[in-house]
Amino acid sequence: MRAIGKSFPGVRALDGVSLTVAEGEVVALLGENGAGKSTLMNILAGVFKHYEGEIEIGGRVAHIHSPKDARRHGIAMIHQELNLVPELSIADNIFLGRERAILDRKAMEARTAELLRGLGLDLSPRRLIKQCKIAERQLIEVAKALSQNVRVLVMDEPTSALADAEVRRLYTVIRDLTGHGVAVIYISHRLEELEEIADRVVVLRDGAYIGERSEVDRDELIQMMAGRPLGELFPRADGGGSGEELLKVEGLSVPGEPGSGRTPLREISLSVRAGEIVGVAGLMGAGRSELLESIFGLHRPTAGSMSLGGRPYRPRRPKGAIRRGVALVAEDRKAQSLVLGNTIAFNASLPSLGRFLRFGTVDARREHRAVERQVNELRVKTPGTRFTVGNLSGGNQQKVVLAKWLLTSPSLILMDEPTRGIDVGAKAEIHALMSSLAAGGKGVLVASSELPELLAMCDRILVLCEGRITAEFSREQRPTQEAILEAAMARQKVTTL
Amino acid sequence: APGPSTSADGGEKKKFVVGYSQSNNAEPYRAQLNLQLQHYMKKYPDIELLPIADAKQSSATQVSQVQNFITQKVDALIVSPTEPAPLTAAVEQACQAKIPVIILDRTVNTDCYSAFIGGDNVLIGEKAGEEAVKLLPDGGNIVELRGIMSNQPQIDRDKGFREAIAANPKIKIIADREGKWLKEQATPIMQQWLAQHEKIDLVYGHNDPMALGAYLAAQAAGKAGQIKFIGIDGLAIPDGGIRAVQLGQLSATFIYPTGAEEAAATVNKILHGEKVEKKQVLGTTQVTKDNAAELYKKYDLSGQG
Amino acid sequence: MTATTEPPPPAKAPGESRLRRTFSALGAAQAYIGLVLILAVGIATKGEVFLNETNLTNAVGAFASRGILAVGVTLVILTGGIDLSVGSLLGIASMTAAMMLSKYSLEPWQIVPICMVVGGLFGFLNGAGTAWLRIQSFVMTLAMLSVVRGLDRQVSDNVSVGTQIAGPDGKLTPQAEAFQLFGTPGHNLFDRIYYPVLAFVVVCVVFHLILTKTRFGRHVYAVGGNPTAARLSGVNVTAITIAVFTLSGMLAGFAGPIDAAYSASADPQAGQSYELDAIAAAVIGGASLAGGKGTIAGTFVGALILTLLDNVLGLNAVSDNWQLVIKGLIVVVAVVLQRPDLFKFFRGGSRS
Amino acid sequence: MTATTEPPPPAKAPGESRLRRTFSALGAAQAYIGLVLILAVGIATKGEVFLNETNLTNAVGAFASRGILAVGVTLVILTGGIDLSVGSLLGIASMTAAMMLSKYSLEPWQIVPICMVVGGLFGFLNGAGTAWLRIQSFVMTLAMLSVVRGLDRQVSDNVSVGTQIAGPDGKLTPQAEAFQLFGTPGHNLFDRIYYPVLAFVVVCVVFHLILTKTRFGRHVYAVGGNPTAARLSGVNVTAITIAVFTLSGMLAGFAGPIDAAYSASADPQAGQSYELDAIAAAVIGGASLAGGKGTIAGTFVGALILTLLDNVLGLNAVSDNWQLVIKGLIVVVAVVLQRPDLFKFFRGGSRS
Ligand SMILES: Nc1ncnc2c1ncn2[C@@H]1O[C@H](COP(=O)(O)OP(=O)(O)OP(=O)(O)O)[C@@H](O)[C@H]1O
Ligand SMILES: Nc1ncnc2c1ncn2[C@@H]1O[C@H](COP(=O)(O)OP(=O)(O)OP(=O)(O)O)[C@@H](O)[C@H]1O
Ligand SMILES: [Mg+2]
Ligand SMILES: [Mg+2]
Repeated sequence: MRAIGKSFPGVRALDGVSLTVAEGEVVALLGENGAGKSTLMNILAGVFKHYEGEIEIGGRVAHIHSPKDARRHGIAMIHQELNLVPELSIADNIFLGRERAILDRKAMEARTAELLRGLGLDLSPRRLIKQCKIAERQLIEVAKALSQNVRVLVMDEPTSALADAEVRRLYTVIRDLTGHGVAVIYISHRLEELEEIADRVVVLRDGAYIGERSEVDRDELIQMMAGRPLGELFPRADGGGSGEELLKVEGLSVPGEPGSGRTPLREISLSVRAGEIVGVAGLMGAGRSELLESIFGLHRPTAGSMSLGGRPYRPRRPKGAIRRGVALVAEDRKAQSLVLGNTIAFNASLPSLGRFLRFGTVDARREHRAVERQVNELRVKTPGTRFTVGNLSGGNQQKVVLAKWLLTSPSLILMDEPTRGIDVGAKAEIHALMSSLAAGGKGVLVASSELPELLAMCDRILVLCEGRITAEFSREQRPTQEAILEAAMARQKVTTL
Repeated sequence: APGPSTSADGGEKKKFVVGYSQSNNAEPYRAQLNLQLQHYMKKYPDIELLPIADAKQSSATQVSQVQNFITQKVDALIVSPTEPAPLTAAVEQACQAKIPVIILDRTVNTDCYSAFIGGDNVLIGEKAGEEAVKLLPDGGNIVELRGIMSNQPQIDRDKGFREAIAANPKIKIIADREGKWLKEQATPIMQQWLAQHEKIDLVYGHNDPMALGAYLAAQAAGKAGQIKFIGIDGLAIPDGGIRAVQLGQLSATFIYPTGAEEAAATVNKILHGEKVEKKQVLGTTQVTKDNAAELYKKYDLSGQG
Repeated sequence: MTATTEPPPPAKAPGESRLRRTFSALGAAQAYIGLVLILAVGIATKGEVFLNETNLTNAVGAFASRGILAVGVTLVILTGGIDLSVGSLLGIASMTAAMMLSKYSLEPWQIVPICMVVGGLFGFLNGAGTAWLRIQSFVMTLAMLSVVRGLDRQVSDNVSVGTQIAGPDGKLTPQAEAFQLFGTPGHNLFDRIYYPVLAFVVVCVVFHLILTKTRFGRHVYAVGGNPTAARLSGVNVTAITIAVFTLSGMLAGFAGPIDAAYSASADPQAGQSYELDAIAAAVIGGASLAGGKGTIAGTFVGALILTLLDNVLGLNAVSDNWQLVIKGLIVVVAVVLQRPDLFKFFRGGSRS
Repeated sequence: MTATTEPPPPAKAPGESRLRRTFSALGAAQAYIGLVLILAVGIATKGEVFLNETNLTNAVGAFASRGILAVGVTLVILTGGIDLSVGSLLGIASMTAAMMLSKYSLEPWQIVPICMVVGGLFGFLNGAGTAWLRIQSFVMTLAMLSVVRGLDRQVSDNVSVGTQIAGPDGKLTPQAEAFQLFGTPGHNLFDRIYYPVLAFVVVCVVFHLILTKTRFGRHVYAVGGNPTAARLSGVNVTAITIAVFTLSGMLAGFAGPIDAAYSASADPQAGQSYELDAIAAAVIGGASLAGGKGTIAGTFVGALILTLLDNVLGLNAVSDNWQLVIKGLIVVVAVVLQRPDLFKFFRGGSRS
């Protein structure tokens, strides 16, 4: 790709970026949120019709202006935002756009089963996408890309929803592909992943090419990305969290939902103290999201009780939870958190509108000022608070979600994968934010698939497996990743409690 | 009513402008009325009939059409109201604006108009009832296909018919339903009646299309021969009631006079300051096999511009 | 590194807001293009005859009840639903009004709340079916359209009920006299203001304020934009859904007496197919049937476009068959011209 | 640790697929509940009179043209659009058929393709407006409804055109004779098969196969389910959109001659408000107006529910007003009963 440029109304997303990838090479693309990584790759994959610059493949100029063009040139892309059709089956999705005129179901399903098996997914090809979990969907996207005859494979944060085991399997697949001469462009905010998989790292900032390195030196890369040196990644000071008990959950059981793949919770007991950060670890489908959602009043428990700040707490819906000062940064920002077609201000103030009411009407000036302050504090990269959220880069969208919940001044904040898709710099900021929240006497309950993050941030870590708490580690115990993983895979085995 | 208004430009050769608001152009009967009115108006070279305004069955639309004509200061106004009450105020507005109004076909609830011309639906219903009594000397079972229930013609055609068949207590109406004036509605209803009732002797349709829709159903069931069909409208179009009588599909139909000829004449008189009869109720003609061909020729306007 | 001459992306707040204000004013101006075109054609072809108070009042007055329905329908559309029953609800409210007047000689100011309760009740059922039974609103309100029409026809015995009730002295009763002020042509408030027009404008203003200035309004947009996110943000999606349908029903109830007065009678068929006009007004005004997008100002403009289009075509004595054709074509043209991204489209086009 | 008697959650693939199959079969059975109920009521109240070939043929035959429209509308709904113009398109096709027959004495097999081309042309315009001009399909097809109705009325001069054309010998011309086979009651193919019913069933089967077995079908679902994903997967969203509207128009064209033959005439009003019946059939059959969800089998069942409901109420001599009420209520009940998550709901309820 040579001198690629692209502008959106009000935003210069890319400016004269060039990129070269060789056969069998894995190039990682690194940059802050909104640096233009997805835009660059989208151009390569034919998402945008119009752009500046030129693309060359195998030494010849390739005119790529539609996804079809891209496919003809053997380019496949796994998009950052998952792009599957919920009402169609896995097999239908994998072959979408490449079917024979008359479907050959048998062949499609057989091939799908094979691909899924290669990725360690034990799913029926006929299963509908809407019945699959996010992580499964992400792997299905991978399978979809693999099912084509690719020369260049672009992966835009393919692991953001994946746990360790699946990530490993993905690496195996990637190595297999490069072994066959496929070029891979890999976007991720997890630096440790790049160390492992990338031959070369290219850094973008503010839509411009900054430089590249073949040896991964974290600090240097971060410096290149952010344009400034960044301190400790996980800036949580030891200790903290000896305040009063904020949230107490006792014997909580929540039924699953047949067909939707929701994990049932069984007899969960836990507590979060003021000023404490508690982590929830577990494998995919362990019930972490389910747990946070239940505390937020999203599911109806069949047994158990909760108390908040010493008083009984039985939220029947999120509204009740919010009123009691609970916030949930949900797992899927697109589906669960944002009205994508509306503005940043609209989204950020939605749960806290009550604060801005004057004579029954919303005081728009006060609202915008508050939102602006919060958005600036979180360094959301945007032309203004009236910008449409859907047009922000993924990481900035996540920050808007955080801003939205911080505006409610919660006493207990539940975070489900809060740093998914967030660049290193912003991640550090979010971590700092969590620390300061805790320092301010709030309780934080965070579920994450990134164990290092949990280990660095949390005062205590709970491990979930199949809807049960199978272990609890305090910071003093200095748990290792291995210990947590073991508990996470404990199944029905006995563990400490 | 005011005399010819030569005031505006003062010229002798003034052309009078006449507006006509029709309740629904797309009913065959009304299409025929429009055609006839345009035809007869041509006989008066000093009168220009504006394009006919179609209210498409909506009173609100029609009220605003009348108001439009008032705004345009037409010299005379003809209105075929969709419903009596809604148009009343609009007609009064016209009246206050000193525009002579001719009410055609359906009434309004005010006296502030220059002339009413229309058929008498009760009378037509009665005639249809008398014909039914004649066709069923030994009594029998009648089914009745009604127009839209709230339409005045429906109410009148039903009333007159029931009064007339009371003459023979052995004649019973065993079923009646709303066919909404539409052929397509009538056919399945008749099919259901044929399935339910052993013996149907006569079908009374409030208009010809419904009677013919029922005929199609009966013919399909092989019962067309045993059942008599009476309709109303008697339009002289290939697809109309007169032809159907000629073909023996209907036993009889009754011409619902359009009043177009009378309306044209009345407008002309009013505009030239002549006196007109305020209420002109038109009679009906029964169409039978004997007079069908003749009537068709008389009313057929096809081939005339 | 490439040097760019682009303006710095993270714009400062004040500059940004000025930019935005211009932008939105531009977008707003654009939303009136269709309307302006029709006005221009009206003035060009008919001049004074078109552009005078009486004509415009008549034109808007004839559409006012449908305009009020359109406001209610806009609320529902904003939440991502649709309300097909408003025509029937207007019908039964109009019948209620006429009966209250003729049977019980109620005063007009008593009739309006009763009609609104009747409409609101059926609207509530629409909302309950949609929110609680989770029936698609299209089906729920289509069924309601049928049910309410049946009830309307049944209570009226299929006979239209007049509102110009004469007392024993042969003159209109005081109530009937007063009732005419609701919109019988030629009857104005203070001999000046035609109530249907006033009512329509007031309804638009009130709901414009509700949607833009209140928490309820925000929640309506949130529910339509992303119901899951709305729920997780503490919005009571069920309550909002039920509320918008109830409001839509109440507005239909409010429009009922206007319709009855306008026709000086309540026809059992009154309001039939008004829902299409109401929805058309909302959608021409920019509301998206997918929910979350639309404004009352837009709906107001959409309603004016429809009514003035009728008026201009009627004044120009266009034959009715051609009116149907032209109306369809103009609606398409108006919608295309008013697309907020039209200019963007051109700009984008010229850039690439 | 708690010992539980729960079944092991992570079901193995074969077991899971068996479970799923049972589930889907159950869901399928459930989709017929409304229909079965109506059949049961029909048999209980009218026995033989209801349940005999003639009555059922008559009932389905009367609805067949709307049923065919419903199939086209289903295609459009699946892509997330809506087609309000099908009633008008049927009208103009029916008029075209009658005119081809009466003016040019064309053979029936020549008439059908001509009507389909006419319908398909207008349908194409619907698609072009939706896909290229990006007008919301609701507006685009509402405008088309108006335009085509105007044209229909204009070409017919507002007069209905009969199809039982007599030759000089006073008997029907051979073409008119043959034309009756399209659905004039009492005229059957091979003295046995009523063409409208056959046509409806064949259309359903063909489009069921197209939707389930072909690439085009998958793409239709994809466009409705997630247009972005579809586009990124290389689906030509524009082409699919235009195609479904064109097909919907062609099906309306195909239904035109049936409608004309059924009434033995083409009425300029023919097909008015058929679009609501067609959409209702699709939605009762489980199609989601949000797109991506629905089946032809569902639409078929929806159409049968509507037609048999009419039939049962008619045979039981329910008054017209109450028919409207009952029809609305039953549609709601049928939709609720057929909701695939109804049982889940109960099971969920009994569990908790
Ligand atoms: N459709 C769009 N309209 C307007 N601006 C857009 C659009 N898509 C992207 N942008 C802008 O382009 C810039 C680059 O976005 P891009 O998605 O490429 O970032 P990214 O590097 O992938 O970030 P992340 O790591 O958060 O995914 C951002 O400022 C974003 O707001
Ligand atoms: N009703 C539902 N329908 C579909 N998916 C759901 C539903 N409820 C929850 N989910 C999703 O199912 C997935 C499984 O949730 P669960 O809480 O069991 O897993 P988890 O431990 O959070 O795993 P993950 O790592 O995938 O987040 C989550 O992505 C959750 O958002
Ligand atoms: Mg990105
Ligand atoms: Mg989760």
